[in-house]
Amino acid sequence: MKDIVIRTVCRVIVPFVQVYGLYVIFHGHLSPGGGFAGGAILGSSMVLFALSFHLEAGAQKLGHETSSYLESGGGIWYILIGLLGLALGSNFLTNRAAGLGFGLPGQLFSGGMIFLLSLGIGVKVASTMFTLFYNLSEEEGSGGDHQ
Amino acid sequence: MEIISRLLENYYYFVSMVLFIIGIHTMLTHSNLIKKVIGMNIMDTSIFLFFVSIGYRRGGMAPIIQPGVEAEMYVNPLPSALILTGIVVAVSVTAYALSLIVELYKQYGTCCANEIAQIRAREES
Amino acid sequence: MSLHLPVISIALLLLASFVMPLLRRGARAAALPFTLSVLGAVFTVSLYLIYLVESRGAFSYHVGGWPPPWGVELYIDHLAVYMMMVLSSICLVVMVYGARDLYHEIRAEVMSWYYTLYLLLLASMIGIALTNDLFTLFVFLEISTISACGIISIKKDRECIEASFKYLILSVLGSGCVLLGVAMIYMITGYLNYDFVAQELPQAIAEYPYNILMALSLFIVGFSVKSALFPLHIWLPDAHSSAPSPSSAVLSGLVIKIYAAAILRLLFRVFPAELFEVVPVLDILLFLSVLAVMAGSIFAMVQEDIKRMLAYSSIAQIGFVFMGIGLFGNRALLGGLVHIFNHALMKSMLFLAAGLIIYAAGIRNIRDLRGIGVRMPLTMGAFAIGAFSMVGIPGTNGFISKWHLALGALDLGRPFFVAIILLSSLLNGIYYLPIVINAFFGVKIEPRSEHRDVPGMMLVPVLILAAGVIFFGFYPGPILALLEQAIVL
Amino acid sequence: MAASELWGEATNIVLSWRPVAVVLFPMTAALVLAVLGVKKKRHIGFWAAVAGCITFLLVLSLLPLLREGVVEHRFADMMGLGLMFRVDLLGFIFAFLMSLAWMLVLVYASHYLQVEGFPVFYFPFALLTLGSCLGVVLTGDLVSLFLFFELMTFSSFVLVITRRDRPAMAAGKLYLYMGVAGGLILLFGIFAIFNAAGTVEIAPLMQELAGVEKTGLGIVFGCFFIGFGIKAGVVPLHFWMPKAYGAGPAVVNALSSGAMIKAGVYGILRVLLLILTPASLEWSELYSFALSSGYWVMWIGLLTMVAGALLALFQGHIMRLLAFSSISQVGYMITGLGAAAYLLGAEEAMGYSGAVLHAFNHTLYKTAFFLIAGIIFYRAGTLELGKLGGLAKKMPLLTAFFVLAALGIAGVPGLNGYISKTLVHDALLEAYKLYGGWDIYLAEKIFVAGSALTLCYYLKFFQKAFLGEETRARIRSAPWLLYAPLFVLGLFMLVVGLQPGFFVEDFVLASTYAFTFEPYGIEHVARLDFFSYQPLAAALTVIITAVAIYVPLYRWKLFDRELPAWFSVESMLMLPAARLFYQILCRMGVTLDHSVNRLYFGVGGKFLKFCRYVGSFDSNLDSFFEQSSRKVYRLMERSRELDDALNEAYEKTGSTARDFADRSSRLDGALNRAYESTGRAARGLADRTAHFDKALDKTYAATGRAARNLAEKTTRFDRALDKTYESSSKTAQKLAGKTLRLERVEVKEPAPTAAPDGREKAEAGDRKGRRPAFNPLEWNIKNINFDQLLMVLMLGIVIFILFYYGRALVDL
Repeated sequence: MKDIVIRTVCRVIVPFVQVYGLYVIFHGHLSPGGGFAGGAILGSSMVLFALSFHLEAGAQKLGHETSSYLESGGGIWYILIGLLGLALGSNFLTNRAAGLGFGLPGQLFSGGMIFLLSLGIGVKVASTMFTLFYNLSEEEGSGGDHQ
Repeated sequence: MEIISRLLENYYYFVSMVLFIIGIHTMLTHSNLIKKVIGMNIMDTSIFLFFVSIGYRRGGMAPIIQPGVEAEMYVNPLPSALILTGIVVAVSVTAYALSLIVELYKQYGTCCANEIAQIRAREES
Repeated sequence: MSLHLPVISIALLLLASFVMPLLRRGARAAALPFTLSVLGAVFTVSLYLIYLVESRGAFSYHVGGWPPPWGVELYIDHLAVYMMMVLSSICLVVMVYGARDLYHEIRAEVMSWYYTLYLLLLASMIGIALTNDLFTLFVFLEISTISACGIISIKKDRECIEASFKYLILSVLGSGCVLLGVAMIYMITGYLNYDFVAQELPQAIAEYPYNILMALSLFIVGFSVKSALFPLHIWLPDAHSSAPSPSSAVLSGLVIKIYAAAILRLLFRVFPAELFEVVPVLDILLFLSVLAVMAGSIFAMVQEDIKRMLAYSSIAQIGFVFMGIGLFGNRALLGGLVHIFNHALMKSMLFLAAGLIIYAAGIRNIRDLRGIGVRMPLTMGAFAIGAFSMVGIPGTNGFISKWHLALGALDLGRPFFVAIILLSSLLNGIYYLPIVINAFFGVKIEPRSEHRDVPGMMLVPVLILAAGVIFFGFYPGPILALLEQAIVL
Repeated sequence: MAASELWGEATNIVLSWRPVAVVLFPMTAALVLAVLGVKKKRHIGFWAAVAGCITFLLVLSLLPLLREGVVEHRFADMMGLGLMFRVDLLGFIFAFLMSLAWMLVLVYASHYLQVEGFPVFYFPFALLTLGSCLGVVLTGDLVSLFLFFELMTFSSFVLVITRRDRPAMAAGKLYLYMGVAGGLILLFGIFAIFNAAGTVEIAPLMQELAGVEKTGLGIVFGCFFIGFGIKAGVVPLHFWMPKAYGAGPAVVNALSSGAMIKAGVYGILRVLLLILTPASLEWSELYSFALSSGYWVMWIGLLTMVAGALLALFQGHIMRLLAFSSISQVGYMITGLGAAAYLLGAEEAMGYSGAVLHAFNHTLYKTAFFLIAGIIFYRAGTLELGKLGGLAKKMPLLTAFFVLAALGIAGVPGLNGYISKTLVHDALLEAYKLYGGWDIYLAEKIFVAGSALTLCYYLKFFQKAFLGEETRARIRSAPWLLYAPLFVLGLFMLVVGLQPGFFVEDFVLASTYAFTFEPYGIEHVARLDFFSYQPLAAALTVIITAVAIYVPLYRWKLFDRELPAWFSVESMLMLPAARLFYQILCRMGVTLDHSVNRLYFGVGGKFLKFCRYVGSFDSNLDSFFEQSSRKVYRLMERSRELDDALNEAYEKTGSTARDFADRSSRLDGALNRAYESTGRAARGLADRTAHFDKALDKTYAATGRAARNLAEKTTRFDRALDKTYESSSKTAQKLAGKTLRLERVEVKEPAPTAAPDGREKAEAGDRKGRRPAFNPLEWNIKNINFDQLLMVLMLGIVIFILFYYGRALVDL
């Protein structure tokens, strides 16, 4: 799209959208939202960027390889954190019972690992959305997406 | 009369069932594959709607712990949380189905199930 | 630590499946050994879990440390470890085969994705077997659906794409039904955990009879479309015949059966037993299974493509599993459940053998198989064993499951089903035996294409499975002992 | 008991590996030969013969163990139920005759098979079949028996198709399907027994079966009888035998006829006389069941005997003649067994020992016959009786053996057949003595007639092949080893015929310890004198009857007539039944699919018709609107005309009025001056009139415009309606066209062959008139649209059923 208005507006909007997405991810345990919603916002900001400028420009910002790395990395991150509970001598994905620190309710670091989990999910969802978008738009659906 | 009043009371169930049927009907009758996927989404959405409406409490608050608020005041968070997962699943299924459709379109040059069937029948005979 | 093993194995599989796409060109050679070692580890874990459950009984595992009504619970009982053992063993053997076979069926770039999907499929199936929670069941159901479709459509020809699209649409419809059923159950009881739901349901019957029935019927239809019970089997022949051979083996051997096991759990652990005295759910399943057994055999009789024939035969065989469920006697259930394992062994072996034939000789048509037994004696020998097992010749494991099913039917005073079982055996004989006969004794026809050598890495899994068919035909004792405890639901 | 001091007690169980070794050795040998023998074709025959001899010796080695008691070996957890070997004297007798036949045939085959071009598969599979046959007779429970029985079916199938030509393959397929079907029917019986009795051990189970009602028992017994009867060749189930024998070489047929059909007889014997016979001889409901089943079995045996003999009489091919002869001989054994069960408690030992001894004898001479036929084929190259002749001169030794065997089978005193036939005959006489009645009397006469017919067809054989003109076929010499087995067999025949006491008492009667026979009946048989007046007279009667039948048949050359093709059980009963079975199965699927298709197309057709209706309705409406609008238009036109006319008229009136006014104003001007006020008033009036006139004018114009507007609107509405209908009719037409096209596309596709996909609709073309085209490949509904419909249908049905029953749930 070569419309100058759209480009300018997007250039302004995208950072705010991304910050909002990160906010939603980080505040998943404090307010409505969380990893998936925030990740979706984050991912759609990138999609918006790619749409308004150029597909290649978008790919330059976040390469396919990087994107799929992030995608796998998000999943691995999640499971590793889950295993952390085991390592601490409790059950899989255990949070409070494993003795992780909890802050005051309402503060950012008040949910133990939930914050980290949301981050992993957010990264995964965002990169998945981005990958999907590219797969479909470049007509190279590898069909290998998953939650 | 009683039925109607009950229906009105539980209109969200009713609506979600109607949506469900619309979704299935779309999946069923449309030959266009993309419309099938749309129908699938409508169907899924109806179920999500149903699920979420189960947990809704009239005048309830978002289930975030705040000091001084009774537990009854909150909306049941579980269905919403579950449905979030459901949405993720639905999204990925949709994406997957779309990528398959793209592939099919590349192979057959059409998105119409009937035409694909005809092309195949012609090829095989 | 050992109590964490079930969840560790799922986590391990998921972890491995996420690691796979990270492997770049240099490390790609490591993908196969890595996958195999993970599968081997899970198989070992499943054997250990059998020992554990045998020695200390069923136990449950609370993910996240939350007790049941709030948290996700895994329930590891005899049925679960049995299913886990079946799944992991067959997956391991099939993967050994697939390591070589896949390279000629799919492109090398997507191989790592194949591993991802394969591991994900196994993880989700184990999840279905272990979970004690309706919603987790749904999530794993969807993951398994997508990854099962994925290992079909990864081979990018039009049949595969079309078949997997069809499979996807139908099974999404099925899981939609399941989800709606879950929603209804949740609406009535307010719980998702099996045990709590089972506690609540008997009281709820009087209040919400129709909702429960609705949920029940949604479950039945949803699961039976996924496990290809007779009138809903339409997706199966396309999907299983066009997929790459290892995928076919796993799909036909395991995937359709895990749903049968899931609905078995739902029917007997969640829904109150008095429901079945009033509502003929089991009779419906029984009726459908009889239709499945007959129709599958009849349809298989007229196929020309060997994999398609095997796929139709799967429809008949899943009928046996459901017959076991529908008869609902101890012994019949035992027969149905042991058929899960037996059929997994023999059908995956048959699919692999068919894949081997396609690989080596490029033949798919049954008529062209004449004289192939002389060229590939071991493969066709294994195929012959599988065929005998399908017919139910004593000494093969197919006989064991038919024996128990038939006796179960007689226990309940329903000799009609014995007749059906035997009739289907005869029909199996009619379409399996000519293949074997023609392969070994038929007049040879000149091979059209170049004959490739059969690599040992592909032959060995087939032979292992064939040996398993014979071994468990003679010594079904351990499996039966395990299952006898499993059916005390 | 006569021989109780010779053999161990039935209760004394000896544990030994030896029966397992007996069964496993030939199988292992078969495996070794199969692996090693592919390369060294020459020696495979020799080693196979060696393996056969060793097996025979192994079987003989069971004898000392049997002197102590019953030999047993159990594998406890094999196959979930346990595998059990159990050898009693009866099993030993059958094992002995089988291994004997095998040994001789293998020795023979090692030299014979060069005429057949040494089929590699023969030797390993012959040994495998030997192992499974021995397994059948040496096992102690029904499941193991079934295991070996099925194994025997499969391995002997390979023997049947040794020649691998078209008739052999066809016969083999028939044999295999019959075998599998029989096996499954047998399995049903085993299921039923296990369900009722809780065990599958071969032991008297009648007491455990007491709860089963009589029809149930009848079904169980029927299952066993059919299952074993197929192998044994009992008459309505015999038809695979002539085909298989006609297509196989002599060495295979000798095995099948000499030994394998005995496995079937053995099974019937065990089931009839052991499992389904009460352990004690008290009169009871069960007792009467055994009696009545024995009665029917006896009649089936007689039918088999006579039908086999009659059919053998009209065969022109040696192998087929011998096949029918085997069927006929099985009839003797079955008759004997039936009589034994029928005479339960009294003289059953007579029938029993007759049957067992006859099985043994039949092995001796039928093996000999097939080996003789093999030598004939070896030397003369043909087996058609019409092409043979005068062999007696060329091969005197062979002729001598043939005469020996023929006399044996015909029951001439002094040879073995006489003994067993006398026993069976006596059993029938005893039955007549005990029960009386015309049917038993008739049975005895039929028995005599059957024996006479046996003699007849061997006379025919002899005359055609050995006497008469010499054959033109080339005669080549045969190695002496081909004759060696015949010596052994002839020796056995003579010994049994001349020293019946040894075999009858020490083996056959001794083997009754496994059964619930009364001692005095056994004593009675033991004391029987075979060379007294009565049996000799009976034998003479048989011979005289035979001559009486043979001479006229020979005179009128009736032997050369072949029986018409339709005159056989196969074409009259079995083929239609099989076809019916297949048709029912396939038709079921076709009907289902067709009905679905018809639904699909029916809905389409209905929809098409509906669209047509809508279209015609639409066009009617169209024309109606068109006409009405035209009328309205005309009406409007008219009104406009009227309006115009009126306008004109008013205009005219107006102008006249103005004229008048002018004039009057002029007059007024003139008058004005005179009458100013009058004039002004007059002008005012005139003005008013003009006003009024204009107003009128305006009104009329407005009315006209409004009318025109209305008309225009109507036209527009009309046109819009028109368009709507047109578009709707176009859509309808398109829909109809689509449906049609769909239909046409499907119809256009050629129906037959090739892949199944997207094809189901092709049948739409056939759906009228003719019966549905029988192409089962088309039975796969493949429309992606259609699948979900099925799913929803299913959901609906399930919901409906559940809700229907759910009403009861509310009351719960």
